[in-house]
Amino acid sequence: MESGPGVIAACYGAGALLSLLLARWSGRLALVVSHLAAAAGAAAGLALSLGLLLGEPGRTLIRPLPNFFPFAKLSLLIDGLSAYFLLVVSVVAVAAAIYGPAYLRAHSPDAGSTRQAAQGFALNVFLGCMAFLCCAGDALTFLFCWEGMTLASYVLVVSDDRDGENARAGLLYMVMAHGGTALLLVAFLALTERAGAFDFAALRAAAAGLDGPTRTTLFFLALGGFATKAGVVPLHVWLPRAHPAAPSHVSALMSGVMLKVAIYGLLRFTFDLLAPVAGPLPFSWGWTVLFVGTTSAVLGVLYALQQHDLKRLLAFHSVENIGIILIGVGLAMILWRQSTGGALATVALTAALLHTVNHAAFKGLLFLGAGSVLSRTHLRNIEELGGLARRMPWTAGLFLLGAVAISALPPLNGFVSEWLTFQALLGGATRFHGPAGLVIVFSAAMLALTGGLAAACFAKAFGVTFLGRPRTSQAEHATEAPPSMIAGMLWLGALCVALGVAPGYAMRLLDAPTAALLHGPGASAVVTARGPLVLSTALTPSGTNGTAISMTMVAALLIALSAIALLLRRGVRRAPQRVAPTWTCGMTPTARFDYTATAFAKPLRLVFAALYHPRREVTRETAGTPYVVGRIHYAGEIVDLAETHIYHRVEREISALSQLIRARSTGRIYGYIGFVLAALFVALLLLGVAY
Amino acid sequence: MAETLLWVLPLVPTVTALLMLTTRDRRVLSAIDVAGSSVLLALALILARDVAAGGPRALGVFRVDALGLVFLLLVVVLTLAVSIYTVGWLKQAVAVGNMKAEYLRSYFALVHAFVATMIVTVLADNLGVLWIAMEGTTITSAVLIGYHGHHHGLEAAWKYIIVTTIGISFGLFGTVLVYAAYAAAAGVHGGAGSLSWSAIMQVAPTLDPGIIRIGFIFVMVGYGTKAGLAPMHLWLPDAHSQAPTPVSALLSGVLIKCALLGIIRFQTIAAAACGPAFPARVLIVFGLTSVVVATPFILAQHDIKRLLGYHSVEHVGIVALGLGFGGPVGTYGALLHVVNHGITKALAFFAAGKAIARYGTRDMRVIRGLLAVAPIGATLLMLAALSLAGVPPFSIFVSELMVLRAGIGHGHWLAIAIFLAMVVVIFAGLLHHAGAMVFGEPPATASREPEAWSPLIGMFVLAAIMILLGLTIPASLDRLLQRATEVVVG
Amino acid sequence: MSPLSPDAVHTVIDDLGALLLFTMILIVAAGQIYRAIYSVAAQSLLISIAGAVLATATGNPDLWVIAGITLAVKAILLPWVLHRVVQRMNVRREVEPVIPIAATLALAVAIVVVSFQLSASLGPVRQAITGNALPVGIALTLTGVLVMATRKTALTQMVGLFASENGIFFTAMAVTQGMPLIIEIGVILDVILAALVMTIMVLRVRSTVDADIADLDRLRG
Amino acid sequence: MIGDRPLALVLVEMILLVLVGPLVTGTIQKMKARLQCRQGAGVFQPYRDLAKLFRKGTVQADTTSGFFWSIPVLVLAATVAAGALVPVIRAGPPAFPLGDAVMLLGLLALARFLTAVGALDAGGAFGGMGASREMTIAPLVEPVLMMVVFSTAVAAGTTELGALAAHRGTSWFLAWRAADFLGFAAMLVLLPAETGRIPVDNPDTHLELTMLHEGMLLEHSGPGFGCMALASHTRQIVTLSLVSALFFPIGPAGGAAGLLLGAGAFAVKILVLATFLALVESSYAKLRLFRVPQYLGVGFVCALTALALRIL
Repeated sequence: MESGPGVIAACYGAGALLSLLLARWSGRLALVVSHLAAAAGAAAGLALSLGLLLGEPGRTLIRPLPNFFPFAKLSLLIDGLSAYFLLVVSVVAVAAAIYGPAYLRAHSPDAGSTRQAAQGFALNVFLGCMAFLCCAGDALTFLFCWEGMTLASYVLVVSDDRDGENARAGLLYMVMAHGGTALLLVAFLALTERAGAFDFAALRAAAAGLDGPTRTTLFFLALGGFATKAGVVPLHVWLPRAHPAAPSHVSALMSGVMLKVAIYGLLRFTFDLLAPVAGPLPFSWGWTVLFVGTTSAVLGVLYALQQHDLKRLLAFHSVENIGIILIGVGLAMILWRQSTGGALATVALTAALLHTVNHAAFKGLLFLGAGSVLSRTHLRNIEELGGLARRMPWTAGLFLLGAVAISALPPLNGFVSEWLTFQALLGGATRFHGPAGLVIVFSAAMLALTGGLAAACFAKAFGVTFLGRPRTSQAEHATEAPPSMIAGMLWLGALCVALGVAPGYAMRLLDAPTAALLHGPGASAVVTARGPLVLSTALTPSGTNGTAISMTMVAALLIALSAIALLLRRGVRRAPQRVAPTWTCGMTPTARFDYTATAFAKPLRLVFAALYHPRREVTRETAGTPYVVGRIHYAGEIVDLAETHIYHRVEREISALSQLIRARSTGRIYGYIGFVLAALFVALLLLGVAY
Repeated sequence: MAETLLWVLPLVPTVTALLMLTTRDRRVLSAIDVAGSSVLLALALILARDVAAGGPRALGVFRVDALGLVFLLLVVVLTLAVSIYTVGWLKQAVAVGNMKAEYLRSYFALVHAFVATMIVTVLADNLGVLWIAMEGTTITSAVLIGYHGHHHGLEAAWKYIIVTTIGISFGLFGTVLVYAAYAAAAGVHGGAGSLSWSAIMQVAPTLDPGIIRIGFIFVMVGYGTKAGLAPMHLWLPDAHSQAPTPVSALLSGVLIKCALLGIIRFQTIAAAACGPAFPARVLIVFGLTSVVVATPFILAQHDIKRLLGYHSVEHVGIVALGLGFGGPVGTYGALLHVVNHGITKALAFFAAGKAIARYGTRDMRVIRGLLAVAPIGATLLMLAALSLAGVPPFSIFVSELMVLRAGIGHGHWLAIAIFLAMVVVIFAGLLHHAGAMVFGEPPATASREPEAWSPLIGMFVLAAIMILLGLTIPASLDRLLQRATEVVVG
Repeated sequence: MSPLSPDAVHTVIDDLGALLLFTMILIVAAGQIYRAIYSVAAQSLLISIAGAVLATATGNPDLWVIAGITLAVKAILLPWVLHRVVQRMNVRREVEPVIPIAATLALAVAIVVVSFQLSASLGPVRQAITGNALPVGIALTLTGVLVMATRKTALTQMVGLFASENGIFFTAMAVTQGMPLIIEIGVILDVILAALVMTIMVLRVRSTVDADIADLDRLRG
Repeated sequence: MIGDRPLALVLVEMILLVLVGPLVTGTIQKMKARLQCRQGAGVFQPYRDLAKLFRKGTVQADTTSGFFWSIPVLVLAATVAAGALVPVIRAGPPAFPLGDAVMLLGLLALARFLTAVGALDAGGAFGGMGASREMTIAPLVEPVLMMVVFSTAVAAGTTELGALAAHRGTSWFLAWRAADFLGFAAMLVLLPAETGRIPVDNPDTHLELTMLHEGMLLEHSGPGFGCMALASHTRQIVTLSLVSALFFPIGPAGGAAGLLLGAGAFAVKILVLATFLALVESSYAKLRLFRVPQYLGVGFVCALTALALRIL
């Protein structure tokens, strides 16, 4: 375990270098080798994190790093929280590394070796940066990995460029990320300059001396920075553009893992570094996080619902799920009291952390599934797909599994974490009377709305993509993805099932991070107090009453009932089975009878019209007389409020202002001289005399 | 040994320049060019070792301390990189007809004369000599800017020479005032005193603060004009865009840094005489103005070399901010930024020059899909752009981080807020331009010939330094910068 | 040791300063380029006189040298070159102001006022400085640049530049009683060189595109 | 915390619900018929229909995938499993925890999700339309349901239905407060939506203008359709049981007498709610689809007010 970080670094480093070296001979070889190295690195990460999480409690691995910069001591510090997020990173990384080579070959067979080398290189750097970001023991390592992660993912986003669209997506991504980093820089440097050192222990000590307003200012700076990366509404606009643009296994990593790294940063910065030594966290922190989390959850899923680009739809769902995680985090912040330990805060944090890994698993799975479809059909618009379940049964089945999981339906993992979130919300509602309690309950209602909308969205996404008839020839001639891609998906699918059916066993992994952050009882002491088969929470202040469920028992019940229902389904007697065309009121059914995604989502589009500002344009081509219609063109779009009202406006204003200023410059030399003279004159007047 | 080197160093490029007047053969000229630059680098490294071992050396009006050494090393390293780059660049330029074969020797001679004046600037201990050398750089580089001979070049050269001459005449005025204060404090009359910086520094705390204040403002505006600080920067994008690419690299990479060295010398005097707060405030005001003023012009720019020129304005502003935030951290960061920006900006100009040659235009709306026609050059351009924008693991991030640290450490919150906002906007603009150039479909007019080796070598060297300095600060460089910082902040 | 008492030197320098300001006003007000050239020549002459006076007063031989060089170069050589160029180029003799000459004069007055105000704020140091040399020097320097900033033709700009340099020279002589000789000589050489390069450029542009180099404005934004 | 309801009792209750489910549908149909002055079919007609369906053969659409066959199985299993989570004849938490109200809603949502997916499989416009509308209504119902559940759960500190029922106790009719009335009102508004009845849905027709739930079942036939129908019946009675567990439960009483009392009380409660549904169905017209959000908004406001009263 001591050598764990070294092994991880060696694997990713070797992968990156070999990718560059081998590409001179063969791009394919470089691709395979780099992905193998990434898989090895991920496996090492898995081993290290599991070792730490399951080993003796409270163990922290501290490794000094070489002194790259004379002004800062660099180190790695792997405690429970780090190990947990390292686990999240590694879990998806394993799947992505297995899935990647076959995907890239199938998706872009004409890729040159330069591109393949860049992709292999960037993937390893990306994974390495994420892994070591979680293990960073000082602010500088943290920031370096943070930016390295951004840069590597940017390279991956633009690596697959066809029409310049990806470059634009990448640009938006980088700019937003840079803005976020600027905020983080200020937040971290304010601490480092106070501490005179970069390591987290010193920062913690420095933060202890902060006064309230400064502390809160720093928190909001950090929240802004991390929220940008996490894609929280209204800072999310880059996310649905950048994530789909990357190769699908990278999308899985970006959506499934990279956003979580931002959550890690937020937890680390808030609970570990910035939290006041005594007393609760300031009032404004948790409520803000709860509010932005709820907003993100609802708006994320609402926008997802109207997307017809499969990967974009999934990306918007990441906004939603980050919102759900932030609800848990916000609740933990609200409920945490150092004195009482706060079993309820533990429930909330457990919910957030569990949802982190859950979302990583099912969102990874869904992106990989979307990637399989993409690599076989080269289509991302679900209106052009259809009927793939018969042609790609494995992909379809696994996608359905992911869809059920992400819709927070039992008995899969998404439900477990949402259940915990609900319980934490309920507990919060019982503690806070007055408007605060109402806000919490409202948040719970919104969470329920989110779950329902997610189910609607995935009924649409799965149904239109995989069911019915194929609408294009690409969809019609699709074939099942190769085994290595299926294997990558299977790994994540199995995780979804395992975490759903037996979540109690995973609670031990959450012990270390929750105990480390909240200085209270660990997750398993609270949530699985009644044994690993039962999840329970003690919600009343006295701790007597509580809610308990058993995912395992429900799953067993479902299986038993399914067996019985299967008997019923077969019928009382062996009656004949007949195959006939679908009933379409007597007409011959074609693909045009299939309900489209646009039509499917239309009722909700109208219900939530205030948030969508839907626009539609219908043009008729008539044959001479208005009564004979030849063709009808329909175009509809919805508007992302944040995008149009904030970003486009700001962008327009800034570039208009720049054009104006630029147009003002005459290029006349006397103007140049005048400015020099004026500068001297003003400087003399202001600085020379006034002093 | 080291003292001799102080004389030899400026002499080497002078001799090379004279030597070049004897031949017209492009190959021979290039060989002399590279050889001369290599000798220069070797000698500078020897000097650096000596100084590291034995402290500052002085001889007559020349003196080298750690501060000067930082700038000296930057000059010689970039000179060598430019020489290597020029080999292939020139071949292409002559083939296209951008450079006339018969005038090549005067071009080379002027470049080396230019380098010689810059080396004198860096090594000068005497503030008068500093001024003379600074004006010398103006004259030599003005001729180089107008070298192409078309009226755009002449216009740029005219603006350059007029505006910077005004600027440094203000610098001279400031120098005169400082000398007056020195003469008054030291009790010397007339020309009996010397303008030696080290001598002035010895009595600096006793100098009259009032007159030093006015003197420093004159110097700040004067040498600031030469350094490209806003609002005196207007000549800079004109000049940097019209000069031949290697000269642009030298102008942006080193020349404006030499002017900064002048400012730093006077800053130390002013800080000793009036307390550090006064020069700090002046520097922050001008630094912030530069960063803000450069922003709209970077966003709404179509000419790639003007873009890089405006970018130099921004970065000079950052250096000024670092010096203004002050303290060991800020000064260290500013000096590191001088090095980092020099290296990176030269790389950016090199890569841009290759792109311009390929597309036959500086208009970024035409330069499209560079990645498809010249993958290595495009990658280097993108790396340079990212580095200029302040992304790790490239060097500029580290120095900007130091500047930020100093600003935050000293509580300049407003300045930090404005600075960061502008940096993000500039980042957006720069990446927008770079992305548009690198990605997409190249036009049919783009030249698809294979990439020449010598410019690539020059660029690789710089890129390697850029990335290395982004990942670590070597102990030797750190020691040098530490000492240089001590020279400035004591 | 000196034939002149310090008070007398002060008086002489102050008077010369007033005359210098007068020539400066002439330069600003000059409607024709020849007048501006003659004014700057006169100004240089006054400065070399000031050098001579100071040399007598302090007994510093360097100042004699400087006064001589100034006389030769700035009062005779450069005006002559400018004169020749104007003749050869056969350009319009009017200076082309950017803003009305009256406005320029008003600005010049403002500069003078501020210069005096600025040096008045210095307090004790003024004791060490010869009379009103410092405010006059500042005013001359700034007004010279003001002329450059408000004229459209290259030659008037060069005139403004020389006037500005004159201000610096005057300050250097009067305030410090002479900079080290070697520096002064270097400065003058630089000025000559710069003037040479500028003249070549002006002629070159005039011969190729038949335009005034200072009137080019294709590079902008 | 050891519960009061042994696992065997929970299973018996679940089976009871499945068995009684069709009867409730039959009763409602009969009552509707009488209200409309018709004779109507007997109350056991749903059993006869089911028996017929399970004996018939199937006609399967040629475009369907392998999922289609298993959809009825999973839907039925999920719905019946939800039945195991409501207390029927005795209050109190189960001896071994299974699930709570959130889990119950989750299982019902799972069944609905799978039904919608199955409806899209055949590739016909009817299934798609039904699925689309069903998935439009459901997300709007769920938050209100959750708020209703919360309005009682906040007082008890748990979402476990048995425990909630026990917390309300036997003397619930004395302890009802304003919040309970409003919560119950919200629940009554939701009931037609959740059971697929007028004014939200019309269970009796397959006309495309009205159909939600029935449209989704169009391509199912034979035993598969039987499973779906049985699931619908079960879902209805589970929803009614949820209402009774939340608002008028019967307290924990030991012994056979207690069980009998509980069973009797259960029968009465379901009958009352069924009568309510029948009355509503007979006296209201089906709403336009885009009026439904407004209709549900009434429930939302009631639930929110109930919560506010509870918390403030």
